[in-house]
Amino acid sequence: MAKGRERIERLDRGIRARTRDMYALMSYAEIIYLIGPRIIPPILLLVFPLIISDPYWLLVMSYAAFYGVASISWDILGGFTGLVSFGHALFIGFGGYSAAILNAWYGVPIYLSIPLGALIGAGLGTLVFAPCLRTKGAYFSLASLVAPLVMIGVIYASAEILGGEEGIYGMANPFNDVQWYYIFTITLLVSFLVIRKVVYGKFGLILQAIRDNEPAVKASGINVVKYKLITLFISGVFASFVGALQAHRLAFVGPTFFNLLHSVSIIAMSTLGGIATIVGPALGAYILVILTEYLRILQDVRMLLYAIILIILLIFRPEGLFRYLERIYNTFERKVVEE
Amino acid sequence: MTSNYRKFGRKRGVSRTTALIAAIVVIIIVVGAAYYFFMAQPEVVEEIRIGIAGPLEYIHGIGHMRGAEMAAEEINANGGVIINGVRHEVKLFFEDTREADPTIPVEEGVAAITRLVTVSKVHAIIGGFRSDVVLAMQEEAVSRKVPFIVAGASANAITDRVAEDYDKYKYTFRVTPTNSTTLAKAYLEFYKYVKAEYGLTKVYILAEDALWTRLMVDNVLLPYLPLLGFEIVGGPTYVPLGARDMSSEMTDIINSGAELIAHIFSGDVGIVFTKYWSDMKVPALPLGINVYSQLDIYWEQTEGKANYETTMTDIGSINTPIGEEFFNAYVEKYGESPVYTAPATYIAVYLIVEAIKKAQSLEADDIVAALEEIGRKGIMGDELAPLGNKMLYKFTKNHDIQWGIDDPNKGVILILQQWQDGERIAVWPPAAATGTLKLPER
Amino acid sequence: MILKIDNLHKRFGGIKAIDDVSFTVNEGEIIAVVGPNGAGKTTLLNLISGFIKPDKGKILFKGRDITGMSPSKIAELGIARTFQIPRPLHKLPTIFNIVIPLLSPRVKRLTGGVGDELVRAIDILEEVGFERDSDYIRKPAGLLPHGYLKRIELARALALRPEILLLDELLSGLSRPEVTSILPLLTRLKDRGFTIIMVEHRVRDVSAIADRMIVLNEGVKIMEGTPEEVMTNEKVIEIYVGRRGELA
Amino acid sequence: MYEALVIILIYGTVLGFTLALVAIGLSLIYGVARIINFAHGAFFAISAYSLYYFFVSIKLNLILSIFFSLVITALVGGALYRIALDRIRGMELNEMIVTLACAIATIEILREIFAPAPLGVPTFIPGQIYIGTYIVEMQRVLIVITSVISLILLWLFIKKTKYGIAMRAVAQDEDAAMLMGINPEFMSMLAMMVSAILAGFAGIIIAPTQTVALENAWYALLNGIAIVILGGLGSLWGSLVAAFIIGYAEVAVATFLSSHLKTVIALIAILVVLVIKPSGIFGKHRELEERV
Repeated sequence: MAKGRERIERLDRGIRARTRDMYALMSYAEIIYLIGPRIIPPILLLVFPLIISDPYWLLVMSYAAFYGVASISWDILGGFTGLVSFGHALFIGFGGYSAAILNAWYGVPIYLSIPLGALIGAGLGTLVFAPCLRTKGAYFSLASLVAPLVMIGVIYASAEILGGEEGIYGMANPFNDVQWYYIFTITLLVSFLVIRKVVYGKFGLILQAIRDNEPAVKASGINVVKYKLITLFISGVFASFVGALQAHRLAFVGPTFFNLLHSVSIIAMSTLGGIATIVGPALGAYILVILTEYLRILQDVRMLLYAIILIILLIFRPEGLFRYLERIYNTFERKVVEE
Repeated sequence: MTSNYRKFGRKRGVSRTTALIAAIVVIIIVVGAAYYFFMAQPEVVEEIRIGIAGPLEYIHGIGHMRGAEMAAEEINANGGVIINGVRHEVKLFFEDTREADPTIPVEEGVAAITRLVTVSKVHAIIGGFRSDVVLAMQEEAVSRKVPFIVAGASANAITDRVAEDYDKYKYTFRVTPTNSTTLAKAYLEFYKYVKAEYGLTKVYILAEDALWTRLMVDNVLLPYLPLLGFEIVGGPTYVPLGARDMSSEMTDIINSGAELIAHIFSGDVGIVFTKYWSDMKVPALPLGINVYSQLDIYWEQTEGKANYETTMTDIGSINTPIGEEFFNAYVEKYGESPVYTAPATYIAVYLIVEAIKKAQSLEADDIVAALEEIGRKGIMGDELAPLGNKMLYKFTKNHDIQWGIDDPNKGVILILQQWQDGERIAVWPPAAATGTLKLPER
Repeated sequence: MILKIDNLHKRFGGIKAIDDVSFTVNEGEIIAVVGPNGAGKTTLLNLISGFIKPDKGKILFKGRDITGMSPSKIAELGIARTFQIPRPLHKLPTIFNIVIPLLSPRVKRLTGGVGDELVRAIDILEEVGFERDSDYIRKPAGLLPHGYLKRIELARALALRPEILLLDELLSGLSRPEVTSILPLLTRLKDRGFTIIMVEHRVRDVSAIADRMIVLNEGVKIMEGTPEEVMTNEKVIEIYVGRRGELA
Repeated sequence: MYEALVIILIYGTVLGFTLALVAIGLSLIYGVARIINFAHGAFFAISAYSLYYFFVSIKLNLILSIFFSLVITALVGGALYRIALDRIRGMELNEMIVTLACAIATIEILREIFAPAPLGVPTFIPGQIYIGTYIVEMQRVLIVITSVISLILLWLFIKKTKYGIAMRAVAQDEDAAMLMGINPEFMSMLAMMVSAILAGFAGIIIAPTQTVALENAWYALLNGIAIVILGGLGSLWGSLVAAFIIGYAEVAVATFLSSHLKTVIALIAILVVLVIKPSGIFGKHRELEERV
C-alpha cells in the first residue's frame, strides 16, 4: 500500500469535525477518549473503599467530598452568577446547626433532619445574604465575608441557648466509616450532576448573563434579584446539606462551622480547580484536602508548605487546574496518513 | 487510514513552569515516601503506643509533647512495662490539631484522632486543648473505643457525658484542669483565704467571653461569693477573645471601688489585661485565673507590669514542695518552666502505663477498668512518677480527676500563684506555699 | 399617546441633570432627543427605563404610572432600551445575547412559550443585519467589532417585543455606511408599529427619520418640534455653536 | 457619665489612630491596584516581630530597630507584589487567595523563627501624663503623635511628591496614567510598600501596649476590612473617618453596653451601612457611574 502524506491531527478535532454536535465515533480509541474522563473518576471514587479500607483515608476522602460539594455549590454563585461570596460557610453553619437542633433537641430522625436542615439552612442563609445583594462586586464579597462572622458573634453571645463555643452535640451518628464515605461521595456525584443540569440549562444561561452584564439582563425584562435569590437558595441547599451531613458525621456542631477558614478554603479550592467549570472546584477540593493531610508527615512546616504550593499553583496556573488539564488532554494527537 | 497516538503535541513539549510544578510535586512525594519508609519505623510488637493530639505548634501542644516525652523516656529507661512476661516500651505518636488557633475548624482534630487510631494504631490518646475541638475529638475517640485522656480542656460537658451515657463515653478521662465547677470551687477557696487574711470584700468580676467562664461566673461566683461575705460591686464583664483594648473595663473597675478583681482569662487577652491593669494603675488586686501569667516569660512580656498578678496554677507548672522533682527535671531538660499541659500529659502517660501494668492487657476496656481502679484504691505507689508521690491521683465516677481542696493526700490540688518581683510564688494552699500574698501599693 | 413624561426632575449632587422636563410620545412615532454632551439625554433614558429614580415628576406609560418601578418591571411592560456603550454578554456567544430576553416572562407570555429560542434568536439577528451563517453568531460577543455590538444591542431590545424602543446613541461610533444601513432599518421598525425614542448626538442623521425632535441643554428642554423647526431654530444653533458643521 | 465620655475620647482616639494606619494602607492598595490584600495583617505582624528581634533580642537602639523593621516590612510588601501579584494582576480571586496564602506562609515562618507564645516589647517612653485626673501612658501619647505625623507625611507624599501624584493618577484611571508615561505596575508595587509600611508602623507603635502575637495579624486584617467597607473601598478619607467611628464605637459599646457585644455590633453596623449605602459612607456616587 502506497504511503501517503503524514499529517498530525488532534483527536478531539477529528471527532468534532465529523459530527458537529452528535458523536459518531469511529474507533475504540475515540470512545475511550470521550468517555474516559467522564466515567473513570466516579468509578475510582466508588471503588476507593475496596482499594484502601483504612478509616483514616476514608475520613479524609469524606472531607474532600464535603469540601467538593461546598465548592461546587459555591461555583454556581461565584463562578456562574458573579456573586463572589466570601461567606459560604454561612450555609454550612446554618445547615449544620439546623440539623443538629432538629435531631438533638427535637428527636427528628436523621433521614429527615439532614434534608430539613439543608432546606432550613439554605433558607436562613438566603435571608441573611438577601440584603447583601444590594452591594456589588468587591463590596458583595466583603459584606458576605462579614455575615458568618456576625453569626459566630451571635452564637457566642447566646451561649446559654446555642451552646457558645462548645456547640451542640449528641446527634445521631448511625453509620460506619465506609457508609459515611459513600454518603459523602454519592452526595458529591449527585450534586455534580444536578448542578451541571442547572447551570448548563436556560436558568444557567441567565445566571451567566447576570455575571457578564447585569443592566443588560435587567433591560431584557428579567428580574435579576429574583434570580439571584433563587441561585443563593439552590447553592445554599447543597452547602447546607453537607453541613448537616458533617454535623451528624462529627456528632458535633460548633461556631467553627461558620469559620472564615471554611469560606476561604472553598474559594481557594474553586480558584485552584478553575472557577465556572463545576468539575474544577471539586478537583481543587480533593487536591487541597489530600495535600493538607498528606503534609501531616512533615509536622511543623506543614502549613508553610501548603501555602507555598497553593501560591505556586495559583500563580503559574491562574486559569485553574481543570482548564489546564483539559487543554493538555485535548492535545492528544494521532498521525493520520492521507492516501 | 492508519493512525497511532502520541501523548504530547509536536512542539508543545513540557513548558518550564510545568516542569517546575512537576518537580515540586515529585519532591513532596519523594520526601513523604522517604519519611514513611525510613522515619516511621516498622511496627514492633512490644510497644505501648500512646498518641498525643494537641496544638503542637503552640505552647500548650508543646507542653503535651514534652510532658509525654519525659514520661516515656523515664518509663523506658526504667525497663518499660512487663505485660505477661513480655517487656513493652512506650512509643509516642504525635498529631497536630492546630486547635490553639480559634479559626481552625474541628475537623482537623477529628482527623488527628482517626489517624492516631487507624494509622498509628495507638492504645490510648492524650491531649486536647480547645473545648469544642475536644468534644468532637472525644466523640471520635469513643466511637473507635480508644481511651482518651483529656489534658487541657475544662468544659464540664466532657465528663458529664460519661455520667449520661457511661457505656459509650467511659473511654474518656480528664487529668487536668478539672472541670469548670471544680475550678470555680478552688477559686472560692482563694477568696475565703484572702478575706480571712486581708479582709478584702469588694469584688469586680471580669472574664473572657467563653462558655466555661460564663458557667463558672453564673453557677458559682455570682451565687456563692455573696454567701461568703463578698460584695460584688461590678461586672460580670465579658471580654471578647480577640480584645486588644481594655480601657473601658479598667475605668469601670476603678469607678466601682473594687478591692479585688475576679478575673478569668485563658487566652492572650490576659496579657492585655495585665498591661492595662498596670498602665491605668488600677488599685484592685486581680485574684483568679490568667493562664498566660503561668509562663516564666510573662514578667518580661509585660515588663514587670505583672507584679502582684495572681493566677490559679497546677502542681508541676510552678516550683512548689509538692511538684519540685518534676519541675526541676523539666526545667533542666527544656530550659523553661512547664505549661500546665506538660505535667498533665506527663502524669497521664504514667496513669495509662500503670493501668496497663495492672490490667496486664492492652485492650481498651481493660485499660479503662484499670484506670477506674487506680483511683479507687489510691494505689499511686512509690514506683510511680516523682510528681505522683506526694499527691493522690484518682478518678471520680465521672472520670474527672479528684480534687483535694487543700490536701494533696485527698486529691489534686490547685495553687494560687502570685508574681512578686519577677518570681512566681505559690501563696496557697499552705501545703504547697512558698511565700505569702502581697497587695499592690497604690 | 403611549408615553407621558411629566415635570421630571433629577439631581446628582449639586448638578441638575434633568430639570423639569415634560413631553408626550404618540404611538408609532420616532422621537429624537438631541442635545450637546452633558445635556441629560442619557439620564432621561435611564429615568424612563427605571435605571435611575427621579427626584420629582411622573412617567406614565399607557396611562399607567411607572415612576420608580424596577428596570426589569418596566422592560416587562414593554419598554426596551439599548445602552450607549455596548456591553454585550461578552463571554457568551452572540446568539445567547438574544436568547436572554427571549427567556423573559414578557416574551413567554406573548408567545405562549412555544418555539425554539435559538431559531427565533437567529431570525432577530438576521433582521438587524447579521448573516444567517456568519461566524459572528457563534463567537463570544466580546470578540465582535463595534458596529456589530451596536446591532446586538438593538437585537436584544427587539427580542423583547417591546412597544417602545429607547435607543441610546445607537449611531455614535458608527461609520457612515453603517449609519446608512441602520437608518432604513429604524424606519422599517416604525412602519411595523414600534414607537421609538432615540437619544442622539448627531442631529443631522436623525433629522432624516424623526417625526419630532426634542432639544435638551443642561437638563432643560429647550424646544420641541419637527426636524425642520429644530434645525432652523436660533436657540438650538446657539447651543451648538462651534458644532455648526454637525448641524448643517 | 462624664468620666465615661473622657475615657471614650482618650482611648477611642488612640484606638482610632492605630486602626486608621492599618485601614488606610488597605484602602490605598485597593485604590491604586484594585487588590484586596489579605496579607495586610501579616505586615502588621512582621514589623512587630522584627521590632521584637531588633529591640529586645539583639538590643539595638529604638530608632534603628523601628527603621529596620519598617524596611523589612516594606521589602516583604514589595516582594509580595513583585514575585506573586505581578503575574496575576486583574484576576481578583487569584489575587485574594494568593495574598491569603502569603499571609499563612508568613505567619508560619514567624512561628518557626520565634517562640510560639505571645511576646512582649517594652514601652518606648516610660512614664505617664495626667489629663485632668486621668492617667494616660506616654506610649499612648506617642501613638497619637506619631500617627498624626505619619498621616501628615502620607498626605504630603500623596499630594506633593511626583510618585504620590503618579499613584493617584493610576488610582483614577490606569489606562490614562499609562498614556502619561506612568508605569502602573511600579506604582502598584510602591503602593503596596507604602501600605505595608503603614500597617507595619501601626504594628510597631501598638506593640508595647498589647502583645506581639501571630493572631494579631488576623485581628488587624479583620478590623482593617471592616473599616474599609464602612469607609468605602479605596477612599483614604473614608478609611480615616471610619477608623475613628469604629474606634470610638468599640470603646463606647464596651463602656455602656458589654464588651462581648463590641465585635458583633461593629459587624452589624457594617452590614447596615452596606444595605443603606452599598458603596460605604464615603464611596463614590454609584448613580454617576451608571451613566458611563
